[in-house]
Amino acid sequence: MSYFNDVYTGVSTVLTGMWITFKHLFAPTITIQYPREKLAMYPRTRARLVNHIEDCGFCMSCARVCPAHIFTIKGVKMEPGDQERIMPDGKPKKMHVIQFDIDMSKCLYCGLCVESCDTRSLRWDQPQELVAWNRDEMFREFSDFTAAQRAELMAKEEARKAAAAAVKAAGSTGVPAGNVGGTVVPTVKPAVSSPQVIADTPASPVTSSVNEVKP
Amino acid sequence: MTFSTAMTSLILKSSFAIGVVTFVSLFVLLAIWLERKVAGHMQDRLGPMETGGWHGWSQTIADAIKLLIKEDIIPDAADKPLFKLAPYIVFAGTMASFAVIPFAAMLIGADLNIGVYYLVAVSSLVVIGILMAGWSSNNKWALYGSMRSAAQMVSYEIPIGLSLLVPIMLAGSLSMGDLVGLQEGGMHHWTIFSHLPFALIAFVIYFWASLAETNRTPFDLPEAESELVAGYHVEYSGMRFAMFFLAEYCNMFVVAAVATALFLGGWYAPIPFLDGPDVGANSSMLTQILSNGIGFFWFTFKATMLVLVQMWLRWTLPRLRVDQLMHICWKVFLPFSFVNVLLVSLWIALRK
Amino acid sequence: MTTRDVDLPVGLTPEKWYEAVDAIESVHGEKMVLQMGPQHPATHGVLRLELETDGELIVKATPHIGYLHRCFEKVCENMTWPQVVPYTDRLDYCGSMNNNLGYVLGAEKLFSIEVSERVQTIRVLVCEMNRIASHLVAVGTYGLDIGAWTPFLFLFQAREHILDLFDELCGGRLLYNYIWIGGLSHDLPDGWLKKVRKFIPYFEPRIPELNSLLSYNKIFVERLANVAVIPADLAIRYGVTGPNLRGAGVAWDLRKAEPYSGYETYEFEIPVGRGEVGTVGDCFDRYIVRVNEMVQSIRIIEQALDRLEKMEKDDVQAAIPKTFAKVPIGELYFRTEATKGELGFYIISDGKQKPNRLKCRAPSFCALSVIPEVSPGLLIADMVALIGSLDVVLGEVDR
Amino acid sequence: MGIIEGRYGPNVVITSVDKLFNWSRSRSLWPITFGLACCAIEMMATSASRFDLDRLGIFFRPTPRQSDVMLVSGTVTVKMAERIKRLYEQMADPKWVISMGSCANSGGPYWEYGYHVVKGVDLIIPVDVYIPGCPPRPEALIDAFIQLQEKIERETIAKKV
Repeated sequence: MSYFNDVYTGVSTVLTGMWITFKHLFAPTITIQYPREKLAMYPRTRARLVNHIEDCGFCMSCARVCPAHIFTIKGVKMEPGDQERIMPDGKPKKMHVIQFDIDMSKCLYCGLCVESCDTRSLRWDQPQELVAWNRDEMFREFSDFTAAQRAELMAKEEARKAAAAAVKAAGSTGVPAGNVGGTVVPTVKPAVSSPQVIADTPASPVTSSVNEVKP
Repeated sequence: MTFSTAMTSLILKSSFAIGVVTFVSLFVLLAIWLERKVAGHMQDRLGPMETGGWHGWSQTIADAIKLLIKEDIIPDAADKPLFKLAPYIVFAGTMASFAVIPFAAMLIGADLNIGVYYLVAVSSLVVIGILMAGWSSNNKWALYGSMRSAAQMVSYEIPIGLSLLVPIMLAGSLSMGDLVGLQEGGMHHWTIFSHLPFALIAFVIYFWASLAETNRTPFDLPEAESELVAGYHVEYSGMRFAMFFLAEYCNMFVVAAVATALFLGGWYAPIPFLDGPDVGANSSMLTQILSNGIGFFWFTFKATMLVLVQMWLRWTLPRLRVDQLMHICWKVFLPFSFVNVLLVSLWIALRK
Repeated sequence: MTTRDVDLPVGLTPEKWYEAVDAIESVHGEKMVLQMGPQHPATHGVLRLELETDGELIVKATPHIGYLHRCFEKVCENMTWPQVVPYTDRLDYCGSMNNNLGYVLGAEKLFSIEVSERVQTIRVLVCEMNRIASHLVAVGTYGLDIGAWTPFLFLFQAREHILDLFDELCGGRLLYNYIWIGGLSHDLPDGWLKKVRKFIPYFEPRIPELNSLLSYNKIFVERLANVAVIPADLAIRYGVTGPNLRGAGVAWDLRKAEPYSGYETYEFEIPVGRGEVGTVGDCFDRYIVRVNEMVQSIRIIEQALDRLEKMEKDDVQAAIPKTFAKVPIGELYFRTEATKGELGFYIISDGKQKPNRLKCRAPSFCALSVIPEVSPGLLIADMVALIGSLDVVLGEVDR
Repeated sequence: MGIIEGRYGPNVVITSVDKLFNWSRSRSLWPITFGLACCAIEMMATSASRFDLDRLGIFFRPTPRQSDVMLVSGTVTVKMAERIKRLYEQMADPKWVISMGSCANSGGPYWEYGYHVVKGVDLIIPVDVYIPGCPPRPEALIDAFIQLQEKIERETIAKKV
């Protein structure tokens, strides 16, 4: 008897399933025809990082919280004559951000940097087309300084540094302030075979006026 | 027979063959596109949309051209002659079945007096091709696929044969033309309805067993994607894979056509009113063409409907396991069809 | 021990016995070794199974792992305490919220942080939604393994709704980093709770539909019933937890047994395998437990919604420490019921900014280790059913 | 296309054949079912009803022999790298590679301390398109396919691309 019961349940459940799929055959489709129809993106969606550089105060908090160290930031102290700007958090801008690079190819889209940004200069952008043809395209540069301006500012900074060091050396025979950067960090590293010595994120905020975080 | 009549007959036959091949290729292109559309809409999505104009109609054409121009890989460790031969055997076995498919009263390649027998015999050829493909690929997954396929097809030949026996017994002929010709005159004359319930049971068993014959879900074990990667054609690429693909869809049409011819009234319309004009010995050419054209339409329409049901089942059901496949064949289909044949023969004897 | 050393059955001469053994061994002598994976549609990622087969029958199965070893534990030793959270997302990527919660609760215990009731309720809400999303993937891909395409696509529609809600909540569709030590990354957006409320009537009819389309389909039942039975004692011996253990008939759920984050105040049942169509602990029981758990999760979501709608809005980040300067020294183990089972974090702190050691006890790893025990005697098709029913996520196994 | 390659400049036959070939190749991109990690779940979501890759003629084939595109969706570990290379070599020409997500692009979150993670799949196999994201959204994946189609349409059989 169970044999006929099995045959019956077999046939009936197959027919039930067919009825369900048949109903769906005439149900409206839910497909979004992407290039022609686009979904609205939510404001919190993490699709791409964007830095509004004029609001960036070189606080380095993003670089400090980033687990993957994707930021390369360099800043130079503003000269008294430089343009004054009041930041969204009410304090005046003190630093020129001469380099602010984000390597989106390494980003893990956790959003810690955006949440930590006090001036809200670092934000999420919601583009839907993100395709890149090589790794360099995912490397985003935000600083609005040209290379020449950057070199000039760096030179000025170096000179000021040297003068300060000379004064210091004249005063007491101390060690010159180290960690003076000036090297340009290569954009993409073929880091696979050789293990690299990687500088840790600075535990304390800016110690010298020119600071650099290696990615 | 003079030389000229022989030549005319040869030309007629070969042009018919070319016509059939063209029709089959077109049908396969359409069927693959249709399958993707049907699957899409059953799953609340759209299926191909972007290729070609209306609803991606040229999707399969693009697929076919791409497969033609793709690199043809023959693995180093493969048994090369067999590997090259296998797709042709599968394809040829399938195409040979079309010789006896009665598309319309006069559109039948060869109305053999053993038409059904020929069909069953020729369609078994496919097994050999699949076995060759699986063995020569020198791939364990392919071997499993072909072994499953051989076991499955050989087993399912029996219920298929037995259920085909029912209309043959009722008609008393093995010729396809005769089998269809006896079903003239509306739906109630179709075998499936005229001899209830035997023919209906035979039809259901035939249809299910034919799914196994064509490796369709729920019997698609030889190419079970989640178990055997791609089964017997796992090592085939490009053109050779396309031939397997083509053969599968051709096979779908063949089994649907056989079901149409033997059970569903072949080229006759459901109501006699919709049939083409009667053709006598001295009818004009135009009447003949019209009559056969309408017959052809009804035949393909019914067969396509059955193909659609095959697709519907595929996108509804999960896949069986090997032992259950055998269980269904030997313990469900076989006893049912045996009893059916027995009852039909008793009934025929009593009716006399 | 060879076959020749056994005591002979009564009434058999040694010669006849040897003859029979030789006959059997000549047929079953050669075994075929089959490499299933790392690229195989049924291995749910990059698992490699070395199958020793006799025809379609599996004699021995050995799982090989490590194809997705992402050095989670070593990476965490180089991360500050809050930076670990995004990496926990990537353990079991189908149920990220639950992973976040497990680590965060452990860290909160270490730092002795108390979060407000509202934060706790939101955490429960999102975790249960994520549990549904994870089970939808498990159930859907299981249908795919068995050969049914359509249920997978139906279930993913429902999952898209949940992902959309998460996208609006925290900006991530799959990996969220939403639950932080001491709070949450964002407060609820306006009108979000109403959208969750709307999701419930949408989702509830999906489950009967799934049951009649797939769960109780005769072919599906036949494929799963009595296949790869994991009895309760075996499951406990191997440390199998979560739906796989409950499928074996053991009503063990950390949400009831060791409630955390206020789970003790919610009403829900623990679905267990009852051997509905076969033996207790077979593939079908493990499958149907997941389906029933989704129903229970809906119940929890409804209760959490009721509470959240009545609560006053507060600052979800109030309890987040401004700096993690004072780190207590010590070690602790904290376990939660993640989507796949008991997810435990063993944290050793030596008072530094970074964990000294962070060991993750992954439920999928234990589930995977049962495979060699239960697989002999299965067919290849059953093996696929077994892997799917265990619902292993390789990100968690290899870490 | 070894006979034609590099022998003829663009002419009327070559360009029209190019047009047909490129059309068919770009409209029928069959990726290999090959999920590695988190991105594979998004890949599945993209092929599901809401975004429906089948719309573009893309459907997944389980075997590398029959596929045209390799979607590297997830973290590539050292142990997996040789398998990926082998799978790529098993694919029939012409073939393309899409690198999906941060892990495949450059090692992503694991580039620094992940001692067992390959720092970018392009160190093993040539990559045509990169999609940043962790995991990328379905829209980004579909866009990558569209961009790849456009790239294929610029190819020609007359010279090596």
